[in-house]
Amino acid sequence: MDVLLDFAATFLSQLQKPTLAFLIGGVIIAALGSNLTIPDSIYRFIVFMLLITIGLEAGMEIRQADLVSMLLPALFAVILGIGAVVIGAFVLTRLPKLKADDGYATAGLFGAVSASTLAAAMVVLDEEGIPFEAWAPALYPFMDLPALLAAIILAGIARQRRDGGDGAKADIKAIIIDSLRGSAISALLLGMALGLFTQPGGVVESFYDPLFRGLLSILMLILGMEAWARLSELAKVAHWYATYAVISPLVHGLAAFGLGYVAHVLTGFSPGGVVLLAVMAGSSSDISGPPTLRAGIPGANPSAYIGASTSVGTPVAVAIGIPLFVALAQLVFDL
Amino acid sequence: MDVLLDFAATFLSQLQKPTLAFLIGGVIIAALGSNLTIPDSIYRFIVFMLLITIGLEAGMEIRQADLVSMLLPALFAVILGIGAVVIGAFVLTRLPKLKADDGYATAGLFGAVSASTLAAAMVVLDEEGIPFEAWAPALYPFMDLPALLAAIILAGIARQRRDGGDGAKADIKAIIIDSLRGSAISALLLGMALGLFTQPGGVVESFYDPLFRGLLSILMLILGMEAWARLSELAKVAHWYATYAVISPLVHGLAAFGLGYVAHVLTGFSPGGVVLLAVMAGSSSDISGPPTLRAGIPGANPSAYIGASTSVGTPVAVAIGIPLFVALAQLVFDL
Amino acid sequence: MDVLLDFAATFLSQLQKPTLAFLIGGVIIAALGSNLTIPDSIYRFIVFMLLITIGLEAGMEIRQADLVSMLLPALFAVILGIGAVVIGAFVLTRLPKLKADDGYATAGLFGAVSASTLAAAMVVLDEEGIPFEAWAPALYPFMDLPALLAAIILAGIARQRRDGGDGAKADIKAIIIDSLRGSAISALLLGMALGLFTQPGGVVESFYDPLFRGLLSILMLILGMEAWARLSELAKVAHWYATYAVISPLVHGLAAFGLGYVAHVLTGFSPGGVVLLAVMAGSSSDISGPPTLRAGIPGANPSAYIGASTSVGTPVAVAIGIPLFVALAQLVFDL
Amino acid sequence: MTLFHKATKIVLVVERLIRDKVLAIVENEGAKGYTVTEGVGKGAHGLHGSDRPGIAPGFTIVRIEVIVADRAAAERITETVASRYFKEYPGIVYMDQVEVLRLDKF
Amino acid sequence: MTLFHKATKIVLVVERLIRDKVLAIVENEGAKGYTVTEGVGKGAHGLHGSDRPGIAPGFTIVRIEVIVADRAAAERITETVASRYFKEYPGIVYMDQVEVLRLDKF
Amino acid sequence: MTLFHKATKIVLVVERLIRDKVLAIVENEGAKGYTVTEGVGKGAHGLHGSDRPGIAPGFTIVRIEVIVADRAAAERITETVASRYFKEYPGIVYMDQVEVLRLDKF
Ligand SMILES: Nc1ncnc2c1ncn2[C@@H]1O[C@H](COP(=O)(O)O)[C@@H](O)[C@H]1O
Ligand SMILES: Nc1ncnc2c1ncn2[C@@H]1O[C@H](COP(=O)(O)O)[C@@H](O)[C@H]1O
Ligand SMILES: Nc1ncnc2c1ncn2[C@@H]1O[C@H](COP(=O)(O)O)[C@@H](O)[C@H]1O
Ligand code: NA
Ligand code: NA
Ligand code: NA
Repeated sequence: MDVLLDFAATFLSQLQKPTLAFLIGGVIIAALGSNLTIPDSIYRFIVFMLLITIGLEAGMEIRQADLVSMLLPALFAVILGIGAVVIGAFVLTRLPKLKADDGYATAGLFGAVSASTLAAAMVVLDEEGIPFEAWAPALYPFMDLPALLAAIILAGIARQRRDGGDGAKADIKAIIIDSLRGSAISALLLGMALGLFTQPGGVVESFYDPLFRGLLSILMLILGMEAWARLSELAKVAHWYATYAVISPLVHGLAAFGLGYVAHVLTGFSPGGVVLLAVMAGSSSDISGPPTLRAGIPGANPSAYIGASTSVGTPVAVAIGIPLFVALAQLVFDL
Repeated sequence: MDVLLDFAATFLSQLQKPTLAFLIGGVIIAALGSNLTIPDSIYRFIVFMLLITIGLEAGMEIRQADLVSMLLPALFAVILGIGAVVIGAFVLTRLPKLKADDGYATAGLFGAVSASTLAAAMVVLDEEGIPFEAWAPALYPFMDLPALLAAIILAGIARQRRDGGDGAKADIKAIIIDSLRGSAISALLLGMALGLFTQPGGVVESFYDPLFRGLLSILMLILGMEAWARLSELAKVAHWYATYAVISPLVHGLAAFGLGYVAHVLTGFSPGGVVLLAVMAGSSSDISGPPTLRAGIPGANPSAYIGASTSVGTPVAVAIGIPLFVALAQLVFDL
Repeated sequence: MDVLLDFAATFLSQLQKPTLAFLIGGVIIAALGSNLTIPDSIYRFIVFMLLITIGLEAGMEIRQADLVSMLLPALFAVILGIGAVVIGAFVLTRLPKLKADDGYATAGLFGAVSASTLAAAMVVLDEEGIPFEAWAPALYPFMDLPALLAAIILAGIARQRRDGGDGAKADIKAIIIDSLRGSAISALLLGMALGLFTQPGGVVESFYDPLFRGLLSILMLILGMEAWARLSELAKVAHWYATYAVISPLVHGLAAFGLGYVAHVLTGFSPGGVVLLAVMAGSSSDISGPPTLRAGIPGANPSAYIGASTSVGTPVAVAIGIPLFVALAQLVFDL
Repeated sequence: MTLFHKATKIVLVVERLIRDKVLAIVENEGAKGYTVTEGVGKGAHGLHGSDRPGIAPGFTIVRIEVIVADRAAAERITETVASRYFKEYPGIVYMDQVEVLRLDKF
Repeated sequence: MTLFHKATKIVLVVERLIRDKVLAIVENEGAKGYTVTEGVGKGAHGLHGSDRPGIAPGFTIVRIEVIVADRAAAERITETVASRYFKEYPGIVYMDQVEVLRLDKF
Repeated sequence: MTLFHKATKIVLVVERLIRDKVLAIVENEGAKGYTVTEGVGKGAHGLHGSDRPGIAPGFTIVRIEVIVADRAAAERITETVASRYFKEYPGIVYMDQVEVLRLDKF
């Protein structure tokens, strides 16, 4: 009960905060048929700026951090990523009139991580004054990659079962390398490396940090417009995807919150870190995932999985997931 | 006489100010044949940033403002928008060797509002320390829309008269909706809604506000280059357009200044607000107008109306109109 | 010996600084095959921002500066630009299996100036607390233009010798005008004019200056990625270019340092100014040069000269040249 | 050579502003697909689009390429678009014979 | 008219994602060059690309135009690409006869 | 079918750098219009343009499509461009027969 009340309170206050407000604003103007568009090059640049900034700060912090404390959360991130995909695939491939390949791809996207949802959560935690290890966002690839991989491998095995032939086995290494080379992950890793091995403090303080919130607000606006724009595509595919896209973010998030709590007890993983782990698990990949899956599961129909993730998954994760996990943290860790 | 002296003084000081300086700089380098171009996506992003910022601030202010005081200025804005078009159309369609459709479209653009000219005026007022209601810029759509509509409807009626057939009547609603959906207006309205219903104060202060002047200076540079680039096109069309494009901004602006003064006396509309009303009336639409008119008056030749507005109207409005109305305000309200 | 030690120290500390770190980071992720790309429009906008900022500050300073003190450095800049090309052309056109046109074009690029290398040096000098005349960067065109011209004219004469026909003579004026119209030079000159004749101080402080370092860091990243991406092209052309591209930046830079020292003694040219002169001479044009040369020496293969400059010249100039000349200055002027 | 089948290619060059309306006609008249590239152009209505910013994007030119197996459908598309738009709006259309694989796709 | 020579033009419309693989086939099968323009399209696999940001760029459409002097090479390219990619990936291909100058370039 | 008229289509692929000069020839030799799309390409002069930033935009490729009613004009355009530019600059040109509506527009 309390949780619900707290959640209601946090949720309402979140609605007022730029992050969520811009997302909803985007949905609304798109729904009203506005012709407003943010140029694609600006969108790609904003994503780059957010990810390299996250990386830079994580990298600068990791220097001081004792790596041991990172191990358990990292391990949990891997488990959550793979677990979400295995379960998701199991469910989706058994539902009536769903194409197997579409099921695997969708499970993959929802197991993977959305950089923008993660960035949104970071800003919310700042606003709520809930501290987190600056390296926590760097758990991103530990959850994202295994999830995408798991989906591609499962789909490959299934395809082999169906029409025999030489399987995806051979390319696993290629897939790993490919996804590490994706623009999102490499911006994050580049930032981490720069933060870890060089002295970017000055430019981070004077340039990257101050722009973070503002750029995020624009990104949220874009995601909101995209969410609406793709609903129509989603409508064309089986409704099971919509259902899955509403439920799984919360299920994944709560599971992650639980494991995060364990890490909190065992290795003092911070409350904010627990929230971020939950948000990552609850988010569904919108940038790095789709191209990787397109290449890895060519048989799957992008409209299905991208639609489910962009139109339902991300809005649910940002609008319901983040406030929920924050409220939960405030309750559990009585902050 | 005094006005002229004041104007001369203000004008010279304005020439030094970035806003006007970048505009003129743009005209000059374009005239010298420079290959410098600002990418189109950057241009569109800058326009978005300026409009959403104007909207955000208007929205945040409207919360406190008593709406009654907005009614009269809003009404005057509508009157000015329609009035300018009716008179402009009357004149232009009666001039020798002008195509009727071109006349209606040109009158429409000059009745409508230029967001960039408006933004420039806001910065000048700040620099001059002349206060204005933050909701004043939100009068934009009240003048812009009716003006574009009036032009399209008049052209429709005229077309009907000429070649009979089913008129534009049917589509009026469609036209209104279309122009509300235009990227410029919807950025402004989105900002207003966000400012009104949410708490964007933080991100506005840390991101949108600080970038406003700088982005405006780049936009002025672009407008200057555009102004020169389109002169050639304008040269190809009847010279009456150039004449109209020089005179009407000042006439419209002075008329608006008069009505603004009335609002000042009756409902305490601020001096700065009066100037902004005059600037809006004196400006000619460069972003939202053209596409709306292209769709609404397909018979009209874009080179004619866009050329007149971009090459002559906007430079006159920014370089002569703004300093003139500011000087006038300083005189009338002895600031 | 000392120089080497100082250099080693400065170099290592530079490696840590964002400027160089981002350049190397770019090379590395490109080498690792990352798909990260910064949109072209963003790249072009960043270059514009850096150049207009350099121009604005130079312009604002020139107002106070006594022009006489600029004459000697400007003269030296011209001499260095032309000298580098004449010598480079002499060498490259005599080396085995090099196409004459390619030789002239390459010599031209390496005689010309890289705006990004210049910007990088300015930031380093700031960080090292080594002052320089704000007009010093404005020496750029005095070195860049004559270098490009010299290359085109020499190539033209050579072509005439070979296959007779009407020479390049006629177009010299056209070439000068063309290169002055190039986007890079005109952004710089526009900024200078605005700084000189108007009062942009406010917007420079609030917008252009604060963004300078951050945008430069992104530009360095791009240049690093480009450097690697073009190595493959370079590999296809004669190895002499690579050799020349490694040696000439240092030779040019040291020669410039010497002349700069003379100017220091004779007219009190600042140590920082001497370093900037050396950096300009040591840099090779990456933005303005290629199009000018493409038009002026159509026979030359862009892969050859662009590859040599982008893949080897710029990295050498930034990573070795800048630290070397800074260390040298610290030694010579014992700072 | 039995592999290849004759089909008709239609190219429509129109203002982006009316792109979607033209594409609707293309689909209604039975085309199974289309490919659209953006560009700039010049014709009786003067210059369309440019590298300079600030021109309403709606005025740039789109080149719509449609391949249909059925010549009659091609003529229907061509004539419908021409009659409905080419009086008032800029644009051109031309047709050409091409050879395709997998006739069922067109 | 002796100036002009018959040659075969191939147009391949595929997802950008597989552009480089398709271009590799084009070059291996003996084409001396190609021209690629980007666009958006629609077909059996639905809409490809859009003006909205956020779609993985890999999903937009590329139009690859290849001219070869040798008809056999044209058919090899067409059939190789079709057989290797058009089962799983979206795309179309068509051929046309054109006239070129400087036959040696193709 | 009386509706459709034979016309000649010319396609010129050149570096953007010389676009305007080529378009001037196109207009001088009597074409009433043209359509230009941008792209990247490969040929005897290597790769042209790319997705990476930093390449001088002048080096990317433009595809110029011109339709003329008069075959002779087509050949004039083709030969003038080829003779004036294709010795030193990259580029190709080809011609094709097409059918147009409204012959007066070409
Ligand atoms: N003769 C032509 N050849 C190729 N494209 C043309 C031609 N005429 C017109 N176009 C294209 O069609 C658009 C509209 O043509 P118009 O209606 O003649 O202004 C132009 O902007 C060009 O893109
Ligand atoms: N009939 C057609 N005419 C022109 N382009 C087509 C046609 N069918 C498909 N395409 C293009 O080929 C792409 C893939 O086609 P599909 O595999 O049918 O989805 C589409 O996105 C279009 O760009
Ligand atoms: N065989 C070809 N097919 C299609 N386009 C070509 C061909 N050869 C050359 N091109 C185009 O023409 C440009 C210049 O060709 P080149 O002069 O051979 O380098 C290339 O970048 C391509 O865009
Ligand atoms: Na997830
Ligand atoms: Na107006
Ligand atoms: Na140099």
